[in-house]
Amino acid sequence: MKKIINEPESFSRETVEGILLAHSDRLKALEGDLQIIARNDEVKPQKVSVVTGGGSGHLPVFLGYVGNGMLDGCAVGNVFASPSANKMFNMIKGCDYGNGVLCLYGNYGGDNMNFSMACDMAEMEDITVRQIRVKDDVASAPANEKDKRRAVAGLVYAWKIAGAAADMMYSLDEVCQVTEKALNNLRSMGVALTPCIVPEAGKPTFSIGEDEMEVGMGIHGEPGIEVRNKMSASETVKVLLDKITDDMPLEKGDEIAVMVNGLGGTPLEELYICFKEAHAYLEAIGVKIYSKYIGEYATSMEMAGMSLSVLKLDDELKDLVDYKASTPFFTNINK
Amino acid sequence: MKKIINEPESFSRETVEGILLAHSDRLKALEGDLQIIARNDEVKPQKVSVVTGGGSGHLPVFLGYVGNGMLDGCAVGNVFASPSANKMFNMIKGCDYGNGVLCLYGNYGGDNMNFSMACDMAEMEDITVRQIRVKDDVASAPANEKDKRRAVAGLVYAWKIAGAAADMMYSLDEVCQVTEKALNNLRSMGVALTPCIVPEAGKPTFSIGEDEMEVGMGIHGEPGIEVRNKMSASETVKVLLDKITDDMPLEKGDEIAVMVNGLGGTPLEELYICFKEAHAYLEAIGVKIYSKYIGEYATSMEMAGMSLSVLKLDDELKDLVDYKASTPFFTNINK
Amino acid sequence: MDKLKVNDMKEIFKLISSRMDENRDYLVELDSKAGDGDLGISMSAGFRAVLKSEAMTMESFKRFFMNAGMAINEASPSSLGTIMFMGLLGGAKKIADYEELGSFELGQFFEGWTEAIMTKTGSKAGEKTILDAVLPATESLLSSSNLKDGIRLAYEAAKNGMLSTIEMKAVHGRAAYYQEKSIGLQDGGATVGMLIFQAFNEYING
Amino acid sequence: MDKLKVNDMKEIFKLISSRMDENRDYLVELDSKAGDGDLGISMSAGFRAVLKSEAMTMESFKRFFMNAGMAINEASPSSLGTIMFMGLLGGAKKIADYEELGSFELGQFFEGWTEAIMTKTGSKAGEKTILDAVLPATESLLSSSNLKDGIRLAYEAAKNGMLSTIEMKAVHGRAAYYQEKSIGLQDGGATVGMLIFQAFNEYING
Ligand SMILES: Nc1ncnc2c1ncn2[C@@H]1O[C@H](COP(=O)(O)OP(=O)(O)O)[C@@H](O)[C@H]1O
Ligand SMILES: Nc1ncnc2c1ncn2[C@@H]1O[C@H](COP(=O)(O)OP(=O)(O)O)[C@@H](O)[C@H]1O
Ligand SMILES: [Mg+2]
Ligand SMILES: [Mg+2]
Ligand SMILES: [Mg+2]
Ligand SMILES: [Mg+2]
Repeated sequence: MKKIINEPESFSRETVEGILLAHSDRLKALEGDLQIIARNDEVKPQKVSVVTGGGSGHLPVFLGYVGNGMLDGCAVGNVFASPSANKMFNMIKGCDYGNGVLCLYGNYGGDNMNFSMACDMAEMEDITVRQIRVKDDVASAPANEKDKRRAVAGLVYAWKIAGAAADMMYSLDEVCQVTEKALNNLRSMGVALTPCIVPEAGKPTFSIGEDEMEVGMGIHGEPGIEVRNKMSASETVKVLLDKITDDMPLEKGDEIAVMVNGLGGTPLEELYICFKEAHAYLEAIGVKIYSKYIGEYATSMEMAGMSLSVLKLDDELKDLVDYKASTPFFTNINK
Repeated sequence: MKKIINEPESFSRETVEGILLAHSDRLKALEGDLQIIARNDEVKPQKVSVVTGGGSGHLPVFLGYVGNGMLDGCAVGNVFASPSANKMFNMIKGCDYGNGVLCLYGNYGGDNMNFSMACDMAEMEDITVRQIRVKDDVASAPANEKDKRRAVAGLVYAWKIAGAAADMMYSLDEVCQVTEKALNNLRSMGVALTPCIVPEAGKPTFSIGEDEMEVGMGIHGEPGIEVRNKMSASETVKVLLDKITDDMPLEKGDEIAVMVNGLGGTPLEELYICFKEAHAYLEAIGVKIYSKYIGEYATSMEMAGMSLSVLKLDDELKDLVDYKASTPFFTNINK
Repeated sequence: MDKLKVNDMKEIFKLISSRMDENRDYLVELDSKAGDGDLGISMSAGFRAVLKSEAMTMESFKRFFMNAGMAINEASPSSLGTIMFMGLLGGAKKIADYEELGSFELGQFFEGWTEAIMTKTGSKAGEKTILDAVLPATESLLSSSNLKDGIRLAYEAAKNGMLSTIEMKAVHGRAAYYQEKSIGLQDGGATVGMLIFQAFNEYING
Repeated sequence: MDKLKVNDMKEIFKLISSRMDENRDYLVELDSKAGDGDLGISMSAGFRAVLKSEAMTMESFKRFFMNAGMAINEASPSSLGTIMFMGLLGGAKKIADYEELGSFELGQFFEGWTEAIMTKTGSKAGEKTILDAVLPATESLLSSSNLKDGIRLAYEAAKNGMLSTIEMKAVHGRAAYYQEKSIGLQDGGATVGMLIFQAFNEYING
């Protein structure tokens, strides 16, 4: 196991400790609980709160998006594991500014169950909560079972839109509405080239052949659509965008935000080569790239691989994508 | 070779193509030459120009630091290979605003030779040029042969300081002076856990045993100080900071900027664990972290590993570190 | 033994915890085949957490089960750790004011247990989950006239239910991604269900 | 053949290019042991680039060498590709207005070649570089009375110089990082130097 860590069991805790030492001006642990992270900067009064939660091992997802114009709080689980309902409940309670809390998280079994318990607990304390689950991964279920789809890097766009809307003083209903609209226009898909290692496991829990690529693999190594022989950047991008546009047709003149996301072990150079291919693909069908993110936005530790996300934009979504956001891990100020 | 690329020979070119497609508002290729990158935004008139050059495969180094408050131009070589003297000369010529050009680059054989030829060529055309070589890697030569040391991630601090000074309208002499001062106060060292693969080679040109760590290895796989059994994050940070502070003693009350840099394949989580360890080490000797960068700032494609850089600060250097910089790959605006 | 008091339930949870420890690696193996392989770890940690929690000092079934559920979920917020929380909370509500449980009352508890899970997660019998062990066991408890027989039959039913998952196709959780490939594998969660009734049976009949 | 004209030099560069192609893998191997293994690739590409460059249309030694140097450096901006550029430029300056080269004049050319490199990079004899092949060869040329003998002796000297690098410790370039470990390995750059004189010798002595 080629990792620079201390005790595997303390991986998540020490990660959060490091983050809080580095960014105490922007982030804090609620009541000293390292699994409950909230903004430590000034929050607009009367703002709707947007929160999330999920397992560790995906930085900057999840807690890296807590900050101005994005998320208000995050419950942090162990590697690839949901935080408990109780942690989520305490996080929701701590991030409630009195104008409603949107729990915006990825569609994973454990997270779903815990958030639904946590929301029950919050409602019992008269906190107005809503839940929206992100299901952007087209590879994880066919179109007629859309509700089973998992979340991947599209989470970042969900938070960008909801976070901007909340900061623009949308009401809870309005934040939910525009977030649902964005999710309807959001699709992602990825490929994995190498597995990753959960520190406590000490070795990969799945393997990918030396000349193979897992098309559609989930960020925890969930099986994808198919195992294929290694493809070039141009073929890979075509496979992903074919599948994405099959599911969500794009027309000449459409404007989109596109993310080329590295899963952790893929050099930035390769992501730009993939962006070049995506640009060519989209140009050929007359679709305009209005905004792009190229880099590591949602990872699986050292997994090599890449995912593409496409968000189809209208004027409202353009404004929300453009709206300035700044967290210690993310900003669109220099983009 | 687990890479998402097209033809290995076109790796560098396609990377730059992708970068220019993505960031044409900020970057341009001079006279359409993809090996000569310059700023495409507005540059303060009368400003000194700060430029660099080097091989591909280290993103965001080198061209990722071209932008506001950092570099004015960059000559781009092939993977791990210097650009030619002629490319550098054309880059210098294109980035000369008439107030002098500082060539600020890493101390590597090929780059040194080509920049010295390029500066000869520039002087023949009456361009005022200076050369400063960054030699921050304490592992690459003993203290009595400081001049032989190579550059690693400390390059980023060199550019940050020189770029800020130039943007604050320092004269060429003054930019050189403060840059030399910063370099005297700058030290780095790293460890590598896995090799990386030059696309054209197709397989690693060196190997690191499964339970081993290369202490002090260079970013092209140059041998380091020693091969050691895998160490914990806490031991690793201690080895690096012991060596750095041996070479540049730090005293109680000193204030520093510190960079925890991932070499490409190391998860961000691990970098934060290392930051936590560095914080504890420095706190114990009474040294204050004034500024920190934690992330991938100088990489060797998919190499797993981490480097630490320490820049000892005085008031002037603090101002220059704080000065706002913004490139498509780097900003300190949200830090 | 005709009726279970809260203190009996605490003893039974100790036995369940031992079962989970003993079967830790086996559950990991089952969960690895069509999941992430954490089931043994999370169940072992979850029930150990109950034994160290405030639950063990509670004097009513309601508070015992609520605190036990919270402890399992805190220690193991994985799917099954959370489902246990849901189930224990649901069961606790059903028998909130009972002081002792016979076969029928224990059946009511597991009725509340399974209903809560089905309502909250949308799962039902035949979907290769822990329900396939616990639902038939619940039937046995409800239709038996005494605790000893009820538990014996419930344990039998849970075992058969567990085995019946082998031929089922997974619909929920990570296993669902494996679709047809999940057929032929015994569900880890259903195995946990069986182990729970094994512990009950050992305490009462054994 | 007594004197070399520019056209002879073009033919010799064709032979050098063939030598580099033939020894591509060998040079890669030498450079791999204490370097990055690109030497064969860069020298082969560098001299091929000369053959396709404007150099081949030039009519003076000065312009031929200048353009050849630029072409090598553009195609192969590695250390030795750049050193070749320095050397060719330095040599060109020395014999700028010569129309033909005998042994002594060719010696002067290589004198300019080695001086430029030594001045610009701070290297000298005995440091396990290409200089250790080219410096003794230059001596042979300067002290010979005719081209045939001069080249034959220069080739011998270059070969011996190349072999002498085996026992040297590297001071420059990547090989320097290997310190003591570089002793026992023949320097790739010195091997390139030998191959250049091998090509001269083939052209002149057949
Ligand atoms: N919706 C559901 N209803 C009932 N049981 C479920 C449901 N989803 C999953 N399970 C059970 O949970 C078990 C897996 O638990 P666990 O390993 O904790 O999941 P994960 O590691 O994916 O979070 C499965 O074997 C199954 O019996
Ligand atoms: N300063 C120098 N002076 C003369 N020759 C040198 C010098 N530095 C390196 N060399 C020669 O260059 C050769 C390596 O060239 P090359 O493979 O192109 O280097 P790199 O790949 O490191 O850029 C060495 O074998 C040595 O002969
Ligand atoms: Mg599991
Ligand atoms: Mg799990
Ligand atoms: Mg070399
Ligand atoms: Mg080289």
